[in-house]
Amino acid sequence: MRVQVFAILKDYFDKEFELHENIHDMPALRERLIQFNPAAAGILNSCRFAVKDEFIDNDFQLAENDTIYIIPPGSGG
Amino acid sequence: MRVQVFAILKDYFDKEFELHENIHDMPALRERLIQFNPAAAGILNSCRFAVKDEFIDNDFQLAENDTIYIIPPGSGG
Amino acid sequence: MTPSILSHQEVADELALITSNPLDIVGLLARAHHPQAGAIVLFSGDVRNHSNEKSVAYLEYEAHESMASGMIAAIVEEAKSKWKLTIALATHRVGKVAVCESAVVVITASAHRHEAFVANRYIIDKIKHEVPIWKCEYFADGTKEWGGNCNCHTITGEVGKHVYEL
Amino acid sequence: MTPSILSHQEVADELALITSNPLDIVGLLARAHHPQAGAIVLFSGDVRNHSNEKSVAYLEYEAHESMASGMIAAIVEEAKSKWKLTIALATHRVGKVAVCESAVVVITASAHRHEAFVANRYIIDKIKHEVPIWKCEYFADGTKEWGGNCNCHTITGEVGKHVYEL
Repeated sequence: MRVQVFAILKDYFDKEFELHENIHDMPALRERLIQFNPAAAGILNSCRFAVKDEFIDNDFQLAENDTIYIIPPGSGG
Repeated sequence: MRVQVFAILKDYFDKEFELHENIHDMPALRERLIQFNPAAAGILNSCRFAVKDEFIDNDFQLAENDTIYIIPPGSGG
Repeated sequence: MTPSILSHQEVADELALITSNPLDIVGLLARAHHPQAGAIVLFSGDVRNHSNEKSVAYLEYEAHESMASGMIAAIVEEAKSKWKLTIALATHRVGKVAVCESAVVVITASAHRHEAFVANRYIIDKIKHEVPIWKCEYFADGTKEWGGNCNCHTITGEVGKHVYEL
Repeated sequence: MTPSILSHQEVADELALITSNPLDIVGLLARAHHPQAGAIVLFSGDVRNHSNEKSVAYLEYEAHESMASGMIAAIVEEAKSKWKLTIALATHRVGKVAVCESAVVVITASAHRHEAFVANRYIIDKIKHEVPIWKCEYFADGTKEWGGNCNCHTITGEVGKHVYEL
């Protein structure tokens, strides 16, 4: 699968990268990314994840050829 | 004293007129105007009165050379 | 004489609060960009082509001009200080105003958006309810009707007391 | 071919919801005069020269553009239908934005002012909290800082749930 990150996440990960592992849902993907870079745990826990322009929930089944977008919180104020 | 009216009150009174009577406060002036034109009672009871660009209350003592402005409610909505 | 360079405050002070000229919304908005303002809110009260299900030809606004100017200035200053606005201005037309034209403009600017929104609404509500400016609608059928939609006293029980003060 | 005459709706539909060009506030406002609109509210989110007590050089906005466009369109349509607006539009810049320039504009118009105010605030709050657009502040001292002021999940206890939904 392909992962694309935005904004502050680019300080922790490459903007885009490939993952060739058996990861089937969003919680598993998040755990794997926190293993890669534990300093990103706080921000990753406040992110939403999206596939094909739609936010996904914990149950969404990721496919091998999906691109997953990791969406940090908006600017808010 | 001189009286000046605005807006819908011009359908009931001249825009400006003189009153040469012993009227000393706003309630007395309003009563007198309602006597002149009873059809204006409703609107006069919702108006505020002003002298020298300041709204006056019931206790304000009117002087012979005052100009009194009669201020209907604003447009609101 | 060299042309003077006016601060934002000085420019705002020159603004006609009551005018019989068309409102220059673009010019007003240009005044409102301020390096400390993160949020600008502009309100424009426009003349609609229908009112009470009748076709409107035009509106005419009448004011007690000296009172109205003084009250608008005081309302704007009160809001500016209450919400620490970087910019606050308001201007209201009198005389004939055509459909789609603006009869009143209020602009507020502040560091964050909450204050600019709340202050803008406060200023326009106060102007519409309390300032001695009245509108008369002239309809396409030749009839006219004075506006007097502020019936707050029937609810608050006190002339000059408005629903937003309850 | 004869030039086509576009209705207000059609013009609004053509608007770029995300753009790297300066926002043409005057042009946007010109679209918003509508004969059935008695009230127009415009919000402009401008870049301030200071943030967290540091001098700002410029801002840079990044977006997930296809998601952001779709979400802004949906928020605007939701507000338009909820408050029966005659006009609703929003547009957000991406890329570098200078101090005093506008990063986001929201315009709402309705028959009476309450709806235009409430809907405008609703749209800008949703855009700022929910739409995937991020700002990075570049300071005069050469440092930078990603914005992420929406910490709603620390209050609501749920990622993607915001304080105004409580």
